[in-house]
Parts: sequence; structure tokens; C-alpha cells
Amino acid sequence: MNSAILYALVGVGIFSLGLYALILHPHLLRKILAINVMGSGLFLVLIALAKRTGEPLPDLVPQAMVITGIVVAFSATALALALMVRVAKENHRAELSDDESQQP
Amino acid sequence: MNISDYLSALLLIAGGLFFLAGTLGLLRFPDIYTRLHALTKADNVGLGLMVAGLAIQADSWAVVGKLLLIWGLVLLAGASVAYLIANGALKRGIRLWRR
Amino acid sequence: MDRLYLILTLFLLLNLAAGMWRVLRGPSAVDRMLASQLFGTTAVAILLLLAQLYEREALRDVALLFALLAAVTAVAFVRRLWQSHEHK
Amino acid sequence: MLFDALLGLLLLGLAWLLLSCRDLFKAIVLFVAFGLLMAIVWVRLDAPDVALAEVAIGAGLTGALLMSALAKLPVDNPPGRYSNEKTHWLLPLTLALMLLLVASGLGYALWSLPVIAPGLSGEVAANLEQSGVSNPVTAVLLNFRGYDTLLEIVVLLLALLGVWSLNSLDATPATAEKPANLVLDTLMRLLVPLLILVAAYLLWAGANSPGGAFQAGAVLAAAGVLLLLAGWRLPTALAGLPLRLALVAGPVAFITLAALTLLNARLLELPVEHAGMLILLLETFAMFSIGVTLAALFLGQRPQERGGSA
Repeated sequence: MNSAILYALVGVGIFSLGLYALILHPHLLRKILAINVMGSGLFLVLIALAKRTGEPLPDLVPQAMVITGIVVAFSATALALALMVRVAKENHRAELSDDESQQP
Repeated sequence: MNISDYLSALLLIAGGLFFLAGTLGLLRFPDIYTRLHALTKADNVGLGLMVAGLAIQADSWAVVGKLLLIWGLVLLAGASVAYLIANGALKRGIRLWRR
Repeated sequence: MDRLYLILTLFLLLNLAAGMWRVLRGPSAVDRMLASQLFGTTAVAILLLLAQLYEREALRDVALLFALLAAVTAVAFVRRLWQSHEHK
Repeated sequence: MLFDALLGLLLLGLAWLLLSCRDLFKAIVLFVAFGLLMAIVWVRLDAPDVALAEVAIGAGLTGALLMSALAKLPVDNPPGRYSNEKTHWLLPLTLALMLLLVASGLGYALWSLPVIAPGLSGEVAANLEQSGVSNPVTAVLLNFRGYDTLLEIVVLLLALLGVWSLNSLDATPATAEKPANLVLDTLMRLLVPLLILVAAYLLWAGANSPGGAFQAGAVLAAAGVLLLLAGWRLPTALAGLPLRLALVAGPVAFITLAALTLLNARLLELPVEHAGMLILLLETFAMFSIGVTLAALFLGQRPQERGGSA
């Protein structure tokens, strides 16, 4: 087992933790954090697997994609946070409820 | 290993010890102000010693300049943040620790 | 020398892990913020050591950027969060 | 290897803690620390370009954005209060088991992948001379897969439009910031010019060493975030047309170039002899637009224009 596979496995673990929290936690800020954590896990898998070229230099195409991914993830987070603040203003709580009758 | 290597190793290890001291201070000191004190002083000295140790090993003056610039920036940010946090904490009436 | 660099990076990483305890314990938001400042300085040191170890100039640029941006999160905390919530 | 194992464990532990702790502020601080460790991981995985982007976004923008969002949440809703009392214990257990199954399947798939898989690295190296730059990551982003970058900048713009249209629904005035004190003001005066200088350096260095438009744009945005935090606001004279022009400069430059290359050969296929110059030009516009867009995303609402039509 080399360090690339180690980091790829860590990436899978982080992704799963993020997915678990995304489904389970009701607070919207936590969900946004969970999506970001999932993204980081995914990037980790991509970059770690790109290291298996058998040469000193890793495969650089996934690296370029991950750079755009990081910037896009940030802008998506900004939009999601704006939505969350809006929901909090309407509902007086930054959570989504299962129960329709609870909505004001 | 020659003399400059030994000197640089000495500086690096001393820097590491300062980092350890900073972490211990952060964990063990009783209130915000003393923790702030441990953190900003010990860590910045630790980084300074490490920068000195690495500068001895550096290949060119450009690298030395960049190392010093990094240290200067960390000092600037550390000092400003320490002031902002201590000032804010005092204004909010977070009390000083007394024995 | 390379062995020393590696040992020191490992030591600093352990230091960082120990500092995590202060983030978890708090007790106040300021204490957590302070711990994250510690992480910034430690990460700069780790990056500089790795730059020397791998002989890659680009890693010093990463450290430089870190040092430049170390204050931003803390300033945001002081100016935004502290002024709206009374996060003690 | 020991270092990697410790770093991996720390990452997993941090992810678990930040997603499960009760206090939301604690979660944000842990998330910032998580990003910091990710930057060290990118360095370990031979990806300094990614590390630069992670540091610029993670240290400069994400923490500040999350904290100001938390500050905007209503105080009467205690942050971190759980409201899933009704959730039966069976649901988390089932979910955890299912995800464990998925994760072990994925892990097994990764484990059984071939140890050596060159991917596209050979093709990138073979065509690098034609790209006009010697940093392969920049070559991929701006030349080989230029359309990805174009669409990515458009995504940024769309996100900003979304944020602006959310805020135009209610006419709450911008939160008045207290005037900055002397220390903060001095810090800004020192850091902002340096940040702009470093952004220019990263853009220029991006042609043959790690760096480029994205990292430089994020650094510019961090300078903007610092200014906004210190209480600076965009002058109303600049908030109308000049701001919009800055926002669309990157996409417009890209689309113009795409149209020109369509006349000649194929979409965004840069002529070899001018490629280096064209990439630098494109990157300059892209950096400017990315920086302004990210800073505007942090501000979160449309700046006040002259005439007060906002």
C-alpha cells in the first residue's frame, strides 16, 4: 500500500462521513459544511489516483480540474449560504422541517 | 555534516521546542490573555528560529529574502490579530485571570 | 539533514493535533479562534520544511500565501461575528 | 508514510468532529483547520497548484464567508440546537450501515485499481510545447481544456446573479460596519498592496511554475474581503456599469477569443505561435473577473448604486 492509495481511501472515508451528515443533520449550515466536506473527499480521491503514473510527475489533468472545482465549490457555497440566510429570515430558523403544517 | 549543518540543525530544533512551548501554553494557561501571550510570542520566535535554520541551508539570497518576508508577514498578522482579539475581549468584559 | 526535516514536520503535525484539543474544549469562541491562529503558524513552518526537503520553490509560495492570509479569518471573526452575536 | 498516516487520521477525525459537534462556530473553526490540512495533503501529493488554490480560497475566503453567514442568522435561534428529537435511533443506524457498505465497495474498487495508470499525463507532456506555456496545469486550464475554464467562470457569474436576486427581494439596508480602529487600518494598508502584488506575481509565474488565474483571482478577492471587513464600501459611482464591466471582462474575453478561433480552426484552439501571449491576456482578464466576482459573492448583496435603484 502506497501513500496515494492511502489518501484515496481517506478521501472515500471523508466523502461517506459528509454524506451521512448531509442526510441526518437538520441545520442548513451543517448541510452546507457537509457538502463541502464531501467535495474535499472527492478531490482527494481524484488527486491521489492521478499520482499513479509510474513517473515522478503526476497526471496534471485531474489537478487542473480540481482547481476549477475548488473555485466553483466556493461560489456554490456562497449561493447556498445566501439561500440559508433567506430561509432563516422567512422561517425564523435555519432548518428545513419535514412537517408541512409547521411552516408559518 | 559540516559546521553550518550543525548550526542549522540546532536552530531548527530550538524552533521546534518553542512551538512545543506555545502549544503547551495554549493548552495549560488559564485565560484568553495568557493563552494569547503564549501563542503569539512563542510561536513567532519558533518560526523565526526555523526560518534562520532554513536560511543557512538556502541556495540563493532570493530564498533567504522570501523566508524573511514570510516571517515578517506572520509577525505582522500575529501582532495585529493579538491586539484585535485582546481589545475586543477587554471591551466585552472578559475578565483577567487572578490567582 | 533530510531525516531531521522529516522528524520536525512530524513533530509539528503532532503539535497541531494537540492544539486541536483547545478548539474542542473552548470554552469560549475566542479560545477556538486562538487555536486556529496556532494552526496557521505551524502550517507555515511545515510548508517551509517540506519546501526545503523536496527542493521545490513553489511550496515557499504556498507558505507566503498562507502568511499573507493568516489574518483574514480572525479579522472576519472580530468584525462580523463578535459584533452581531454575543459569542462569549 | 508515518506522516501521511497521521495526516489521514487527523483529516478523518476533523471531518467527523466538525460534522457532529453541537456548536456551529466550533464546526466552522474546525472546517477552516480541515482546509489547512488539505493544503498540506496537496503538497504531499505533488500538487502545489492545487495547494495554492486551496490556501487562497480556504484561508482567505471560506472562513470569512462562513462567519459572516453565521452572524446573519437570527440570534433567537440558538446556533447548533438540534431539532431532530423525533428521529428514531433506527434511521441513523440504517444509514450508517448502508454508507459503510458503499464506502467499503468504493474502497475495494480503489484497492483493485492498477498500480500504474498514466492517464493523460503522456499526452499533456507531448503537446506542452504547442501550448505556449511551460506549466502543464496552466496549459491544461487555458489551452487544452479552455472551454471548461470558460464555463467555470460563467458558473461564478451565475452564482453571483443568484445571490443578488435573493437580496433584491427585501430592501434591508446594508449592515453598517463600525469604523475600523488604527491597528486594523494599518494592517489593511500594509496587506492589501502586498496581496495585489502577490496576485500579479502568481499570474505571471503561472506560465512556467505553479500559479495562475484562479489562484491570483482568489488572492485579489481576499484583498477585497479584507477591505470590506475594514468597513470600506465600493463608491456608488463605480457600483453600476464599471462593476458589471469588471464582472464580465473575463467571460467576454474568452467568448471573443472562442469566436475568433471558430473563424480560423476549431473552438478555442489557440494558434501555436501566439499561444503564450494569448494565454497571458486571457488570464489577466479572467483573474480580474474572478477576483471581483468572489469578493462580490462575499459581500452578499448588490452594492448601492448612485440614484439608489438597488
